[in-house]
Amino acid sequence: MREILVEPLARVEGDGGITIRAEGKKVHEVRFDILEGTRLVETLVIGKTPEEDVSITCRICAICTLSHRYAALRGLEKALGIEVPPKVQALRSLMHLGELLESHSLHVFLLALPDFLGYPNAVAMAEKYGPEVVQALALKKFANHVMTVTSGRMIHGENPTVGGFGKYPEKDILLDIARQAQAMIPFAEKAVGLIAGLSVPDYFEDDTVFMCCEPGDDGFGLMGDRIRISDGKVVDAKEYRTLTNEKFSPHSAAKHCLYQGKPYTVGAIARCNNLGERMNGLAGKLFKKHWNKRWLRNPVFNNLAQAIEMVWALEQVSKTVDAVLQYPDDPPIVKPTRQSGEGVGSVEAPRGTLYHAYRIQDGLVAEANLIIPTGQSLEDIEKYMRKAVEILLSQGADDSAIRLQAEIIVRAFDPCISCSTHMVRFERHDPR
Amino acid sequence: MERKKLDIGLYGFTGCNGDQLVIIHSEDKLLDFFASANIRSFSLAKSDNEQTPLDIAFIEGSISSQEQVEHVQEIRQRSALLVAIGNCACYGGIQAMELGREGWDRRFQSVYGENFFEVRTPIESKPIDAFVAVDFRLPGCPIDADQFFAVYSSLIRKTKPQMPDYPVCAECRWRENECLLLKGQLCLGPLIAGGCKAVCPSHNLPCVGCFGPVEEANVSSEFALLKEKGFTVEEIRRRLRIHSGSGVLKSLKNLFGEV
Amino acid sequence: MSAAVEIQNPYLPEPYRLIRRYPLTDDVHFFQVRAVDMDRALSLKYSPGQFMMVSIPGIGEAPFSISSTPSRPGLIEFGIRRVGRITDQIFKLKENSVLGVRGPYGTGFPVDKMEGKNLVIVMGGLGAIPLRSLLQYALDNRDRFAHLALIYGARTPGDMLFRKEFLSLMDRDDIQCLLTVDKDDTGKWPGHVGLPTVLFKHLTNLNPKDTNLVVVGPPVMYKFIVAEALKLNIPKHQILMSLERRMKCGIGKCGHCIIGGYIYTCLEGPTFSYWDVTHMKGLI
Amino acid sequence: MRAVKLKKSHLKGFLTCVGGWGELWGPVKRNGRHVLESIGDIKDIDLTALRTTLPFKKLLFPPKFSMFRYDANGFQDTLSAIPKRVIFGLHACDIKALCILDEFFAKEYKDPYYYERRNRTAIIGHSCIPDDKCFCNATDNETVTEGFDLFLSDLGDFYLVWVGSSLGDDMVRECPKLIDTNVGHEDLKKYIQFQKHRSEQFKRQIDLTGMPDIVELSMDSPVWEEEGEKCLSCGACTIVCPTCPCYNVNDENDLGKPSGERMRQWDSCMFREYSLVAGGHNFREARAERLKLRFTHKLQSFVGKFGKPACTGCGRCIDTCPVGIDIFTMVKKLQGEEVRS
Ligand SMILES: Cc1cc2nc3c(=O)[nH]c(=O)nc-3n(C[C@H](O)[C@H](O)[C@H](O)COP(=O)(O)OP(=O)(O)OC[C@H]3O[C@@H](n4cnc5c(N)ncnc54)[C@H](O)[C@@H]3O)c2cc1C
Ligand code: SF4
Ligand code: SF4
Ligand code: SF4
Repeated sequence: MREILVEPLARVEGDGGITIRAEGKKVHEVRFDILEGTRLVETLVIGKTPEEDVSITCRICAICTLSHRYAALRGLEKALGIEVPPKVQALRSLMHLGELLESHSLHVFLLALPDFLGYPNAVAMAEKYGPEVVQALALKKFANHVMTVTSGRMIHGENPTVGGFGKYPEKDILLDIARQAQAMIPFAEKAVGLIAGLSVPDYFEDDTVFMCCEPGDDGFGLMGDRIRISDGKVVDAKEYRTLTNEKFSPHSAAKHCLYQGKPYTVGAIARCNNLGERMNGLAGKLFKKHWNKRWLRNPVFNNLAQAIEMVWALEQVSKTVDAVLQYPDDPPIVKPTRQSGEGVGSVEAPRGTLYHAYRIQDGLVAEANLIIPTGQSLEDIEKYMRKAVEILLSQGADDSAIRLQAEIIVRAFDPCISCSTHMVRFERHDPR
Repeated sequence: MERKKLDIGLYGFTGCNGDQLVIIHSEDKLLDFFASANIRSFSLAKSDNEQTPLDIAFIEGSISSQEQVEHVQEIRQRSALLVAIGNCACYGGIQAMELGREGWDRRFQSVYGENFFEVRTPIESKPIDAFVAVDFRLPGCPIDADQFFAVYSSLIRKTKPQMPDYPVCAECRWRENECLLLKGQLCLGPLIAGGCKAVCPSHNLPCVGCFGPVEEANVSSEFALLKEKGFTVEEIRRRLRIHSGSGVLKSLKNLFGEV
Repeated sequence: MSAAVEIQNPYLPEPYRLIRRYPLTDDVHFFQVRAVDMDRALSLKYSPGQFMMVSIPGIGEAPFSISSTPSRPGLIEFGIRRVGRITDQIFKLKENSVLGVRGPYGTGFPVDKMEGKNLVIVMGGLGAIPLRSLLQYALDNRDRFAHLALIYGARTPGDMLFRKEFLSLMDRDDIQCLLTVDKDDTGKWPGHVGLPTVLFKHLTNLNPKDTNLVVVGPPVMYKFIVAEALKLNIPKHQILMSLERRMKCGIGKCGHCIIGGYIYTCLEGPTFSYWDVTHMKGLI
Repeated sequence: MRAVKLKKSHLKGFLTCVGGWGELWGPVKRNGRHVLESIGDIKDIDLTALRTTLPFKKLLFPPKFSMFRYDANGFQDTLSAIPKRVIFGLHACDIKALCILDEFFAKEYKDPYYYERRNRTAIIGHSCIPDDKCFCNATDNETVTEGFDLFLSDLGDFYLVWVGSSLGDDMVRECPKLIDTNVGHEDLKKYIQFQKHRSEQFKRQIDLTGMPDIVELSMDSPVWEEEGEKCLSCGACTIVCPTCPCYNVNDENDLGKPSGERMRQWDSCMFREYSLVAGGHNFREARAERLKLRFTHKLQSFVGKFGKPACTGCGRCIDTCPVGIDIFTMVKKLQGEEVRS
């Protein structure tokens, strides 16, 4: 037996990779490697105050910093017996919408689209799709602005804190945000059309399970204390361990998750498949127009799901601004009612369900368990990739075609930015 | 002033990618940025990256595996100037808050058990300068966009950038905030390098120290002051360690003997 | 632009052209500039000991002593040592390029009061740069000064600024030219070897009341030279020196050059008498 | 000086009227602090304000501003488009500080950035009752007679308005219906009573006479070292001080272009690089040396130069320094008193 090592075409930077091992037409192994260095965040927060915990855990990821912050706040506040007033809830929803828009616009326009349209990056894409890129950047900028206004700065803003906010944005700024959001909707709608027009390969389609937070109010939403599963079950988030069943995988610094022994998918596509029917307004119309049964079997529709969610989020912004402004007085930060307790915070990060589970003892974190979305989709990522590679190999596809298809699948899951660009490591074992 | 465009690379190691994202999020500057130099490598923003000799390498993230050690050494070898951006690269970031203490192995095991990785050999996370020489540091978690572009502009003109010699408090006063220290809160402002425009105190929240120590931090005075306000040494030290990583080890050693 | 600006803006640099540059030593180069505006170039008045602010757009501004003499109008000369951000960039300038200069600033040496008296010029290291201005001024107006002496100490012959220019003075009989090096590494050094203080014994006997001694050099030098001058009984207010401080404006606003609580070196200095110095803490 | 009267109930109308001259600025309360802000709605003005966190100097030389632009063709002045402003609510100490700055920025080379703004700024002062941090009685700043256009003294249901300039006179003339030019003996009596009452409210007793000599003789005092150990070098004291004008200059380039702006930014003698020169020599390496500079400047050298200290007794540094190294405690310490800071 001879081993042929096919070096990756592009330099591998950063922290993710794809490894494919094959012998003839037989696939030995298909791996999505998470090579991100280990940070042991769960051990670092032990012995810290809740405020310190929030400041640490949000730094797990710069894209979903606010989802981490939000999940942590919810988990910690449950543990500490804190009920935040409605103004705080509304402002938190607004910051969360900002993050969804920021993350989705980055992923859809700057990372995924260049792939489909055949460009190495968005700047190169700008030559032909100038106005689209400009508007996409404007949308992303707006989203960053929402995050800055609500959280204090673009990334790792400390303003959302345990029990409330340090400072509330001024009315004029919020009204301006609502106005800008309205103005962005036509572009977002156009983007849905553009993405819906791209052909989605179907050869690797397969069944799976979808999971997301149940908003609990018959609406579409990004947060809830229960988890809705596509098999019809609705489970309390406190039972998250029975849903996720984290296990170690030697090629991944992120743990893999299985639901009832099977892979599952989280993220925009899971939310749309589970709750899409509940969308109303323009987003609801677009969902009804574009959704079809293939969404249940093909992760690449996640790109379209994200585009529709952007329309939903933009429509949601002005309602949320109204909800914030409904309360003229800025509530002071709510103090804990107890110093020990347990709590699980679950929110929808842009790329899926995020859990922060805590036990607080005498005011300090005694135990923490954080389950990130990418880890939950990992088994599905590998499942779909494997199927695609098997079929492509049997069709005699060449390395670069396989590499591109694998990348498209991985990237569709929007796993995490540094993992989602150009990172295929391809090894082929061929008989001599 | 026409000059040859420099060859530049941006690299991310262990961290949240926030510093590279700060650049990507600077929509207004992005096109000028790409036009100002030959961006040979920027994994977060583009895929046609090249492994070429560089005038300046910007490194984000801390080093947390043997493979990363080799990679950063390789980058150093082909870069005339190496600039650490962000607290992870400068001081190790949050993952280096326990630096200098025992127990990394134990903590590793408590997360991953007896398992080992096939593709990486993890080590305790450390800042870049633990492995290669660093020519310039731009701290922040994440970095401040204005500061990055100012530093970047200087560097591509081949001059040493100017960094604030004052702590967060100065910026806090410029912004006319109420001093949280005087209100009895554990604010690290006096010890932390300016550059963030005092965002946290401007939101009525104490500075948690995410820009790392200011060069001349008067650590003993701040400890004395906070003790007077009722905080324990352990609380203050813990807070300071969260973001300042390797940056405060020496001061803490001077103050308390051990770290 | 709306409303007319009423006040002249003293912070705006004027365009000057770099006429000539060459190395004096490895890290000190000579720069000869002239105001682009010819009228300005010819009308520029200054006195020895004054300085100007040189601007490199995009980097900043720094003060440099004028090394040329007002008795030869039109051209301004600097001797600049490469030490940091701005000086790095100045060293990259090619002849004929345009740079920003403003000034002259500061109080020069009180040449009017010095005329008619003996003049002893003592330089060390970079001190030669401002004192060359005074020296040339005295040489150009030789009849207005009584005895004229130059003492210059450098580490090695190679470190001596304006070496050729000064060596040629050794042949003249209207100036007592005492050049010394700490160490002669060439073996061909025609001057003295040793610290400048030892040269004082060679000085022609002078009536101290009618003598001005001017010293500019590295901080360590002042103490020793002043001691020698005092030994000669030169009155404190006739011992003159020039001091260096950080400067950002050159016109008494930015504050960095403040000494003794309210003296702006850039306005009241950089030249001071030893009398001033003994009255202000922290001057040398 | 001319004096007129203004009924309190007419204040709003009067400010609206003078607002026509320029953008109105005044003290408002933000997050528990008083700050000077551009006033949209006159009722936001908070006249209980004693000391705003930053003094008015932020309007006359902002913490950071562009001095001029440069590009491949040279340097271009940007001195223009400075708005006309009316600052309302400055107290006696502020106006004294203004006089000090006026003198400073005119000295030798007139600073165009200050004076362009100054010339377009009208000052309407307002009387105050000192709190426990004020000591302007010791700096001879209890009353002001110059430096303002109008000065309003609160005498119960009306203001006695001193007219300090021809601009002030114009302002008063512009709203004749609101102004009562009839100032009688009773009014003056009230004014004197008010002044007396005000004088009695000072709680800090401090005597600055002889400070120049005390400072001179205290150069080797251990006080400097002791305080230097505590100082955080945060610069807060100089930032809030109405008479501290020091600044730094920095060029800010347009990204990847030969153009940019020369920026002026507040500096502080408490910062490390203040006296640092090329090659690494720092004339004030030790914090004690920096403190010495600050306090000799305020209490000694300035007096020698201008006959008065460069401190107006506003109490801002007392209110600000986290470790209590303010002018009051330093004076007390130099005078040999035990003070708890
Ligand atoms: C009155 C006067 C006359 C001088 N004459 C000469 C001369 O003839 N030849 C010469 O080579 N040098 C002279 N210097 C010193 C010269 O100004 C510094 O070497 C120069 O400022 C260094 O600038 P840099 O940007 O290269 O160094 P950096 O260290 O990068 O300095 C940055 C900034 O700090 C300030 N700064 C640093 N060092 C000094 C300093 N020594 N003096 C004033 N400001 C400083 C400047 O504002 C400068 O822009 C003189 C200084 C003064 C005050
Ligand atoms: S709030 Fe914090 S940063 Fe601001 S002045 Fe006080 S100590 Fe300094
Ligand atoms: S105030 Fe402190 S914690 Fe907040 S951004 Fe600035 S340096 Fe970071
Ligand atoms: S020194 Fe202190 S009290 Fe005096 S004017 Fe300045 S801030 Fe006010």
